[in-house]
Amino acid sequence: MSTRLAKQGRLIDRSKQVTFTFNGTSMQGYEGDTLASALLANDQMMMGRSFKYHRPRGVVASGAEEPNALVGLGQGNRFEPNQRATTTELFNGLTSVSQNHWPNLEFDIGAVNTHLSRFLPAGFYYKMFIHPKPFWKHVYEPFIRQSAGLGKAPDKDNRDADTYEHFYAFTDVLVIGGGVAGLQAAKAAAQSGAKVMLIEQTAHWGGRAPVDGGTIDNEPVDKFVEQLVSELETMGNVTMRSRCMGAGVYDHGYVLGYERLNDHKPGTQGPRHRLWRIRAKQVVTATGAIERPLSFAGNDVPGVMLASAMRDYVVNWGVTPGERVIVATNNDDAYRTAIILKQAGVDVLRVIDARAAAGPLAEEARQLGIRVDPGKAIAKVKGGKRVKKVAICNQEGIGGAREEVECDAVAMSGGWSPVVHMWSHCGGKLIWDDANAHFRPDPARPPLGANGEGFVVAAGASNGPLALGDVLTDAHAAGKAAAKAAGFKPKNTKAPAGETTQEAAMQAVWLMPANADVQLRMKSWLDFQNDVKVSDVQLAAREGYESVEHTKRYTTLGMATDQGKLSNINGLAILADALESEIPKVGTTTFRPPYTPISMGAIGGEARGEVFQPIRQTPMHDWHDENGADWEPVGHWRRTYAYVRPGESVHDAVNREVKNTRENLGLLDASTLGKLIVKGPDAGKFLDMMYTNMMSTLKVGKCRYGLMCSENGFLIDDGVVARIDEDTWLCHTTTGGAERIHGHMEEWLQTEWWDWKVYVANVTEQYAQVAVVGPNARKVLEKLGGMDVGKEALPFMEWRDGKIGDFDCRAYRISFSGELSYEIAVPASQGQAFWNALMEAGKEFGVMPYGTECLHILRAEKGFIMIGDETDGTVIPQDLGLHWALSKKKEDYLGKRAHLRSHMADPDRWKLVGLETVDGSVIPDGAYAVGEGVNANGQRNMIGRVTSTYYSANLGKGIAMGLVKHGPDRMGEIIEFPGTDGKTYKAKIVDPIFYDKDGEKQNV
Amino acid sequence: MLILNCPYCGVDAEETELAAGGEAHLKRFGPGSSDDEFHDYLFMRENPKGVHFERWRHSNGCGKWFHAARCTQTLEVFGTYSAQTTEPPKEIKDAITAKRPGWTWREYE
Amino acid sequence: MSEPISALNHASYDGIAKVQECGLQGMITLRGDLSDKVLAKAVKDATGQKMPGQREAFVDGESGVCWMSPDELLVLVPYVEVEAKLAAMTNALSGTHALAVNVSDARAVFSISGSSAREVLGKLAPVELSSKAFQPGQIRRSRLAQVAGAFWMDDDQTLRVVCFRSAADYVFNLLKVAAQPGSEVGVY
Amino acid sequence: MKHYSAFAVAREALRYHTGWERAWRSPEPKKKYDVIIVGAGGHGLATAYYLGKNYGIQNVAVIEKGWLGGGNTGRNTTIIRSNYLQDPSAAIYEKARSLYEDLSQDLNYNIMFSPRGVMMLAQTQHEIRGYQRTAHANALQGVQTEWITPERVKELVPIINIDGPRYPVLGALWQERGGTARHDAVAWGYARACSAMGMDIIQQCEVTGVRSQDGRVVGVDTTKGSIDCDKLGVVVAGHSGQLAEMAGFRLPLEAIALQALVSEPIKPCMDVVVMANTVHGYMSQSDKGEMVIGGGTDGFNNYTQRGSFHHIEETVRALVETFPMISRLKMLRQWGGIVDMTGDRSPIISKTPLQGCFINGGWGTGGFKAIPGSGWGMAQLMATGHSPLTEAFSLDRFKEGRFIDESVAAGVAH
Repeated sequence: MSTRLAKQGRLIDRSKQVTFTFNGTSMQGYEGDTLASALLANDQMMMGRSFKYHRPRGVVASGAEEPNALVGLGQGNRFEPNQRATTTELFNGLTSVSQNHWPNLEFDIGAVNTHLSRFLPAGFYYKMFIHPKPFWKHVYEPFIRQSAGLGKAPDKDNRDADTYEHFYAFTDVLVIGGGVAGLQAAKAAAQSGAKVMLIEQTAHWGGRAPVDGGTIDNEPVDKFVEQLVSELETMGNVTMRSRCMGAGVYDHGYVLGYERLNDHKPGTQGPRHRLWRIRAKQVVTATGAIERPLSFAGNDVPGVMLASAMRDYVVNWGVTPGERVIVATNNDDAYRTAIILKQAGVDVLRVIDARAAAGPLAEEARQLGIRVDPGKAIAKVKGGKRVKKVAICNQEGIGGAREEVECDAVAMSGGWSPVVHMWSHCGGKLIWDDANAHFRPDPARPPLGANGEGFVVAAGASNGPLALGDVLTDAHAAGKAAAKAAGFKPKNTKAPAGETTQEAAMQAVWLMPANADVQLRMKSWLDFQNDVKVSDVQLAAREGYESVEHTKRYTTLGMATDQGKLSNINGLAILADALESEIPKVGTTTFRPPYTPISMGAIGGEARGEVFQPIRQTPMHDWHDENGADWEPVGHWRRTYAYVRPGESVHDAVNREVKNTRENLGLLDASTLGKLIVKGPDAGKFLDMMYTNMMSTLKVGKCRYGLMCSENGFLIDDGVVARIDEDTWLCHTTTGGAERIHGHMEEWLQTEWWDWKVYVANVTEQYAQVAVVGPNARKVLEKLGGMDVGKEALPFMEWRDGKIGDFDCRAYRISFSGELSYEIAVPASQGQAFWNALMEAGKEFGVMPYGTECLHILRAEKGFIMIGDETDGTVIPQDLGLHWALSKKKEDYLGKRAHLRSHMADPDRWKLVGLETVDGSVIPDGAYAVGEGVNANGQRNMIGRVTSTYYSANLGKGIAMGLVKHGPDRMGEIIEFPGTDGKTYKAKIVDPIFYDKDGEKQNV
Repeated sequence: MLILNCPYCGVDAEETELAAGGEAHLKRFGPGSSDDEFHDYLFMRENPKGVHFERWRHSNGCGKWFHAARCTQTLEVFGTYSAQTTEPPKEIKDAITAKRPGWTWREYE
Repeated sequence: MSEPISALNHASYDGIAKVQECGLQGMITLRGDLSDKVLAKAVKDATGQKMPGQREAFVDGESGVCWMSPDELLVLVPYVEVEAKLAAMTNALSGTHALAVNVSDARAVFSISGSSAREVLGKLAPVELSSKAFQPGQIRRSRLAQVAGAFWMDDDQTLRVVCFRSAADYVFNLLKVAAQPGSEVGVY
Repeated sequence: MKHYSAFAVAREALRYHTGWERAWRSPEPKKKYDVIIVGAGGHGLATAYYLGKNYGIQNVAVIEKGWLGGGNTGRNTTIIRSNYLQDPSAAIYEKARSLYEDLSQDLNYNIMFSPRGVMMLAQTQHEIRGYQRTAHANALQGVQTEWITPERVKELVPIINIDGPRYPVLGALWQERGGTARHDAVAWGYARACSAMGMDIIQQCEVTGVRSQDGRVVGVDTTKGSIDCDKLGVVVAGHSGQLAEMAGFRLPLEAIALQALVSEPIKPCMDVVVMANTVHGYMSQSDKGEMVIGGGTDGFNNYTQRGSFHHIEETVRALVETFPMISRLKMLRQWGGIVDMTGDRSPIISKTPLQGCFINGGWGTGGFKAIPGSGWGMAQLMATGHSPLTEAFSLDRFKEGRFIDESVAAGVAH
């Protein structure tokens, strides 16, 4: 059984007991425990089920690389699936549940897969479930989906109770990893005066060196770490963050740090996670190394664990995973586990060493009375939910002549692989180190930064060296190198001297025993979570999936939540062997961020709820909201679609507004329309290029409707342009067009005609603009008093500055409705007051505010086009009968050349017409008109489409505008629009002006 | 996540302050140009695997357009410079030559 | 004329820093040749400040001038004086190719104050805000999460942030989230 | 070729799967082929397959610089739909979708086409109109789509938040017969079927030059030597520009990075594909249980297969708002691909100025769903000189101003 030891446990505080639950059972642990160590202390070795075969799974590691011990953590709106027990700090009240089983962890129906595993090799689904066709969708896939998937989905109706945030940090040197290498590199860099940031994923500094032993400058490692940490803490140029993982390294020195602020104390004030966006001139990766499992049959049985993890549990948390342990290794390091276990009073039955000879550590073990079996291998681990016994054989051979030994845990070590993720994310390359049988960073091919030079330096074990002394020397040099590359002068200092027992050479062992037969290989796991075995990789190679990427994808090797931290190198080696190639030739799969999974919440940061995206508001926004506004998003703006009164539907409201504006008086908040000031001696010339019409000839005091095309000829905006003085124009744009058109103008001014003397300023938000529309428009303005708004004083398509009532304003006599209409601009800070004044004064004239839908209907009744309705990015002015707005006098304007291309001049282009249904009904939005027959691809031939379609309350019938092939030549013809509702709408082609054809109403 | 130095306001701006504007040093063809010229002007973009000249706007910043010389394969930036020029200045071309001897881009080398 | 009202009418929030909408501030966008002496004099007459260099902000209370781009300044004057100052400036610049326009109502201004003020802004703008990198006398135009903004410092613990008026509500909410209790970062 | 079936798997199980043959051969190139296809991605392999199957042209080599299916075929978010607005797009994508329906049986390789339905959310009035327009057009194009209400959206996707304060869901365009497929399997299945017809798939072989005589293609130079051919098909996505340059012409294409990401696997919670274009995000759940999420494109030319992180951020925040429950899921992996973009964001399938040389590229962000249709049309074009499926996608459309613009209905081309 696994149990708490009486002694040891450098990270736990035995005076502080913590209560938590696992699958509903209440358990005890100590402050400082991880969930994994606490579960082990409670003899809960089995912590989950595997992905494919639902095999029992125990914890195998003690850190971020853990593939098995994944739990659902927390409850309700703080539930989180797939959290690693090994990186979850224990706290009082923690609740956890194991995953991927039904009905429960101990007894799982899905485990039938393990008995069928022989029939479910890698890629079996590509070869099966092909017939009968409907079965994939209805039978096979639902079954596969249900049995896959690991953790439970968070409840669909729960909104995350926590908040998240981002922070932008800037540093000269960023050190990722707070083990002895990271600490030392940070110090070496900081001594140069460089600004240094040091981040560590766990809550503790020092990494695993304090567990592994040895001395640094003749002090115990713990002591050294303590001193170094306090030294760094006093340096003003060093920032240290624990519980902050380096998640990804991106181009130009951009690094993501994932800080888990409250995961160990949920419910505390403040954000749960903070995503650091760090810009570093240089990055030092001091991310350590990860121990590799050994591939032998039954290496997935709960109780089989990495040797280093086992000693972590003993030293850090005072927990032993077993009482009778066998150690299997191909290197000296695992002897440390044997020794530590033995010293802690655990029965270490044997060290099975695949090598013929070991080093001084083996001798030390022997002296403690541990039996060492050189040249041996594990043939098979037996046991279901827990290790029961181990069959031992010779490493050379196929696994015969076995000896069986009863035990309850196995510690395995296949050597160490540097954590090269951060080095690789942004293109750093690797080299194969034969002596240590691992890939390590190739210093000649680092990731390149903005200046074309390397910006990442690997340090310590993540760079290859594994012995304490070498690690410190390497890290010290890395810190100095990074500081130098960041432009600082490193101090001429020496690395501290680390001393550990000398280790003998390791020996690459990719399979135990070396020539294991197929039955053993089918039980030798590479990827514990995804159930990929040695035989699967060999099958992939045999079937031609030879590239490492093919093998990965065919077998799912390394695609689990640990992203192959334990399995990749072992899998590669098996593949290389199967292909009779070499490991470096086979290469690795691509390392992609993040290093371990990071929460979506953290990625989104603060952008949720009311600050998900900006909502732009006009000065009268609150009034609209209080007066029944049915809101419509237009870009980031909110505009009122209609003002709905109690008891009304939105549709009723629209009809009421439409009629009232034509009969009495309507007010529209037009503040969102863009307003650009264009000024300078060349402003007229410039606007002549921007607009299709002539703007330079516009008289001061007058307005002109203008069209804008892109260089590619398509309509992009329209609006009324007013000439303010000799060299100043004010250009109105569509809502949401202000920034776009401002940018468009600046682009041409800055990058093409930079010698033209023109300045542009966006003054959109300086003004609140109100359209005062309807037969009573003039009356209400006259009642408020001030400037003369009479027919002669302010004629149609002119503007004047003056006062309306108390308000300084600019009044434009323009109309988008065909009614008598003024648009009055007042300073935004007085917008609400002005609106109130109009509403008050307008009472006797039947004033009502109206929204965008009413605006649309009024303009459609008049046949005015709307950018975004009649245009969609494929429409040119000629399609809309706007030839009059295309200046023939001008040699050039944006779009003019484009209109000459053959397809744009094609007489078969669809042209704007009015459409009137035969029965008065409303043609559905987006309907197409059909012609005869089908095209070469069997599609119905289409001859036109509706662009705007409304019920006109004024006319009491449906009206529409549309683009129709040869439309203007076909007045009076009836064409058919099949609706998706099954009906066919017959409509007559008519003039698009439905109301007040002579325009008398706006000219009164 | 690029960083480009805006030559107008001097800020080392990260990409979220910037808007990319496509190929630099295009010669505009208007009325009077041939179909081929107009087509190439609008659509035929340089798409090099290597040295590239492009336009950027410091949109969440000083609002100015500028030019950048950049490698599309390594994302190395050779330099940024004024938008008010029809070809890369000599110091930029020299900087590229120092890093990528023998480079060419359109008619420049 | 009725009482002008700023976007959020002096709304405020106390978290790890104090966030406050500052009310109306007179602002003139001035575009022109910044090396022109006539223009420099017009600025000095309006604000009492000399011409700022690249990214400089010379601000004293409600008056000042900020460098916005090589051909643009933001001229700050008391709100009630903006029309008069603008008229004087326009007059002084007649005959010069320049554009001066009142944008006071097109903006919202916030202050963030307290020892964590830099950190609050550091959560929203991709800008180094350590006291070494950013100090009173400088202006930076950047973004505040998803909208454009500019900021300078009144003193070492007070930032002044300008954004578009229509985005005032968004920016205020952002600043509130960034200043929420318990969210101290501890780096600036 | 050994037939794949449950019986075959069972039979092989008894001998520990030692009897499986290679899925495709790995031959050395011959001196000459009738047709050489450059690029063994989905589009290239499908072209070869239909050349053989529909036109009996089986003396074909497919040449691949890296490993087959290793480009965008293996990097996309596997969505299959055909609810496009414009006639030519709807035609080719619907052809592709209908071929996908039978592809597992046709290839005897389970590509796991899963017609689980694709939903495009309308979150503004503008989008409502755009999608209603698409629905009308689709009805006439023979593409089955329908406009559905917010309530129906919620029924189909219980985890969606239809009352988002920012962008409530106002309805959706629903294509019930759209879905997903296993992307790698599409390439592998085609490769296996091509190989079985006797075609040569030559991996790890880079084309270094295109040889021509009197304006007509006669072969290619490769890192495995010169190979002659009568016809050449260039189907290399992000690297089209380089190949065109070798063939002596230019293409209106630019290469940019497109990103995607997946979450950790969770139990099934969403059975359909959801696209939310207003907030720029789309998501589906794979059979493994991962939430597969499509990100945005960078605005600049890029060959790194890495993108800028802020696009991931934009996508994720949009999806957290649309599907609040994913806030506590974790991103497992993000990656990028190089996509080739044309001036109108629609592909080019065309003859080229070099006789006998054909180009298929410019699929931008939407190529996977088109693979069978694209291969079908390209094969027809190469074999007969004309294909109604590909006609509108010719190179000369840019000069004529005859664009195929899908952005008009807000139907971003994912």
